[in-house]
Amino acid sequence: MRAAAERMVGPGLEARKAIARLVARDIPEGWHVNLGIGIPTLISDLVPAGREVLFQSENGILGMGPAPDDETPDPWLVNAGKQNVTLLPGASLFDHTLSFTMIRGGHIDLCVLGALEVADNGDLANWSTSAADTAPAVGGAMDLAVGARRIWVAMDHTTKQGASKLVSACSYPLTAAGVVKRVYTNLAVLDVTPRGFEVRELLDGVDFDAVQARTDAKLHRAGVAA
Amino acid sequence: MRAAAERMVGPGLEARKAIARLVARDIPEGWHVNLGIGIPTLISDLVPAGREVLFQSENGILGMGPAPDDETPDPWLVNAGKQNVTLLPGASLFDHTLSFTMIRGGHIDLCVLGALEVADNGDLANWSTSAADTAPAVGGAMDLAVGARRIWVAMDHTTKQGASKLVSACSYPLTAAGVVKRVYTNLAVLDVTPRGFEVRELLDGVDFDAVQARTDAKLHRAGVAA
Amino acid sequence: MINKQVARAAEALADVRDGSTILVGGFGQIGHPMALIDGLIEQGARDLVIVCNNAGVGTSGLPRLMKLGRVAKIICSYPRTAAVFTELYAAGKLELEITPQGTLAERIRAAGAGIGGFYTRTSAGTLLAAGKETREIDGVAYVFEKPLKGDVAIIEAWEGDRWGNLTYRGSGQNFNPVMATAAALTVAQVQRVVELGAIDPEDVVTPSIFVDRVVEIPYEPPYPAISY
Amino acid sequence: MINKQVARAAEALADVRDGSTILVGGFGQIGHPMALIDGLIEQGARDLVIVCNNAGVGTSGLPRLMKLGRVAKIICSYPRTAAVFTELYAAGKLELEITPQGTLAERIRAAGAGIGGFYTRTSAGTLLAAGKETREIDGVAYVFEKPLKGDVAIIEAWEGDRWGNLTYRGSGQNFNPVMATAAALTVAQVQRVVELGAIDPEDVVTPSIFVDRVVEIPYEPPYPAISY
Repeated sequence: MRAAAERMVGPGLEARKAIARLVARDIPEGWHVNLGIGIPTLISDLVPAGREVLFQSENGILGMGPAPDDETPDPWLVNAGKQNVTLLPGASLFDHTLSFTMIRGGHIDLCVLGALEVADNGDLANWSTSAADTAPAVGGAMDLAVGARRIWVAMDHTTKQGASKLVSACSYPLTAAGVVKRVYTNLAVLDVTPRGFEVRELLDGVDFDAVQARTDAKLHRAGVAA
Repeated sequence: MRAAAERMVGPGLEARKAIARLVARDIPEGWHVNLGIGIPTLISDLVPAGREVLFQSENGILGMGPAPDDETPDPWLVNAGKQNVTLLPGASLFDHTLSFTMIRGGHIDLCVLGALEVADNGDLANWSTSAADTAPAVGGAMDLAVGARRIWVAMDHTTKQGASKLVSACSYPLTAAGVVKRVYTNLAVLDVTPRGFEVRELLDGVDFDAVQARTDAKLHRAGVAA
Repeated sequence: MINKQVARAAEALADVRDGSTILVGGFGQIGHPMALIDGLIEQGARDLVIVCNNAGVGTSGLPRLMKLGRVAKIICSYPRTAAVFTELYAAGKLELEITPQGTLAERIRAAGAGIGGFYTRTSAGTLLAAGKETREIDGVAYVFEKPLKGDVAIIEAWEGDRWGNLTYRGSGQNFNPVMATAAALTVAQVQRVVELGAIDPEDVVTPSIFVDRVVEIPYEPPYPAISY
Repeated sequence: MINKQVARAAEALADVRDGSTILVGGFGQIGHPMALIDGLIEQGARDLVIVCNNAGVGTSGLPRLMKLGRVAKIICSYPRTAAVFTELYAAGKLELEITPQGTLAERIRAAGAGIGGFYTRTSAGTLLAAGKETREIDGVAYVFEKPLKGDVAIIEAWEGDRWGNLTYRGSGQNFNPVMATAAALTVAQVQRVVELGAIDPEDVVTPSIFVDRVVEIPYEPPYPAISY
């Protein structure tokens, strides 16, 4: 039960990898996927071997491979987090206008983002903690949030202070309204449905009531009418 | 005086080349130039040797060279008139969106077009002979007319029936309003100025009154107040 | 394993429905997907809306599709290239929407890039702006243009791989890369299919994400260049 | 003979005026024209409006330009990369315009491509749409965005020739090709100048028409990649 206990207090790297692994498990072959920073970054290395998934980076790469494991990475090749990356055979390189044609034009099958808050109507807040942010920074989050065909969020279920990040209404400024389709946390996998959050899957050692107890929004059991 | 007489009745190939040669003479080194069909097509081969001018074709070529003179032209390389062309060292190939970024974005220094009519306020009519055209076709004329930094027209001074193509108001549907800066004909070179057509240059054996007699619009002498 | 290669043109177009809007690449004969048009003819869909810079040349390809009565409407900049177009249009049997060439490319780009519409100076104050919203921006008249999206794009490229990466040759890009971005289904006719990784990532012009099916159609240097 | 090569960065930027809007290429350190920023520092222009995805890293380049009090405003998507930016912004000494990354690229493209403005769904219903015109198109909310034009663009490329044709390496394209199209004066810093014709016409990414000056700045594999 140590793993389950750890999930209750907030995940370390292994628990974060466990979240990422669940997302990776659910990505079908052939999807084009953009990964945000944080837990989503871990996903690309966890896709089951032999399954072809194309990772896109908004700075102009399609078909990223694993991080370079030698001493001489190509310094001209970085991902959106400015980390050195490699290319798979079949990769392509392009500029920002074509990259955001992919993103805003609905060509990316899936974008997995971190979040500050997700509301049960799919609202996403992940770019600013205050309307009077001392130095706001949005990057490509708003373009991805409205442009990708599906937005999944991968995040800790609660803040370090224990507050629920799955809420009935976002308190932070929105990134986009009504866009999140699914949330992966250290406790559960939840779909955003017309009636709100529906628990799709519970992690080992976690039960529905334990998740509800740590969640601000009302949860629904999948397949059970409200 | 045979040449002058020929100019009065409408130019053959040699007279058309003479018009094109005058335009070519006036294009400075380093300009990026798009040429319409008709007389303008003749210009590229008449640029004085050693002067670097970059000819653009809206189907995705910058830096076109002369027509291929051997028996095996590259069949995948054609200009906007669908004629086989060659590339100069330094040429580039691209798609229609980048080509019209050049054109509409004000990057083309000069576009030389043929015309049905040019009005003395710079209005250009060169795409349709009637509002009820049986099968209208516009191509890239409207994009070029508003996008190039300068529009010059190279055309016969009159129709085959002897009607003036330099008019006080266009009777044909406009391609664009107020865009023509200069007109080269078989009789004269005329600037479009705030007061109307100003004769910049008379061709050999042609005098001002002879040009005015064949012109619907009122002409002005350069440097002489109206 | 992802493999977008399909053996035959008609097979690659099997699910095209009546009434579809088809983006057709090419400028004149160059980069024009003749084999895929033949596939469309074989496949049988009717009431098509064809988006192509020209209306084809001679009697095969688009002119044949039109002659067979399969085209309800054509959206292009310069249709005056095929006699059959002129006949059908004059007889009122073919609807025509004339769009300036740059506006045609930009409307297709907008559809592919998630742009809801844009303002261009092109056609302002002309017959082609009739009925369109206009706006003065910094003292200049602009026309509002809407995205033009395809149900299907058929394009021609030079090399392709099993993921759908594409390169082009000579002036063969023209409308092909932008059309690839703007349809629910994009099918590419290529001269040859190469191994994944054989195309340098920096040489890819159309990244694989935009391409759904690839058909290998090798052919000799194509058509004699025709001047019109 | 056309020759756009200039010997020194500061010389290539000699005519930059106070108050200019400067488009600065790069995404993080990659494709970021450090030598041209140094040239701008040397050259002396003040009250600059800097358009760049990030605000630079560390203390050289853009952070140094900011520290010297030469930047009046920065337009970017993610400025939180340089401590000096955060300090100056908090002290009210630097104006900031935050733009979503895709909208930033598209606004620059619009300026380069003669588009008067466009509608995007990005930022609809958020703080970043405050004060902007919105429009519902097919039932979806869009935000109107205007072109963003530079007086000067400074970009980094891989190879260049005397006409100004450019290639890029790795993820070094990013904002550089689009910025090249959108300024009255475009200056490119390249690793090496090659003979005219040495770049295959199909490999040119930025055609020469968009480039006014080329400065050769060879350097070793650049900066250690920094993750933030």
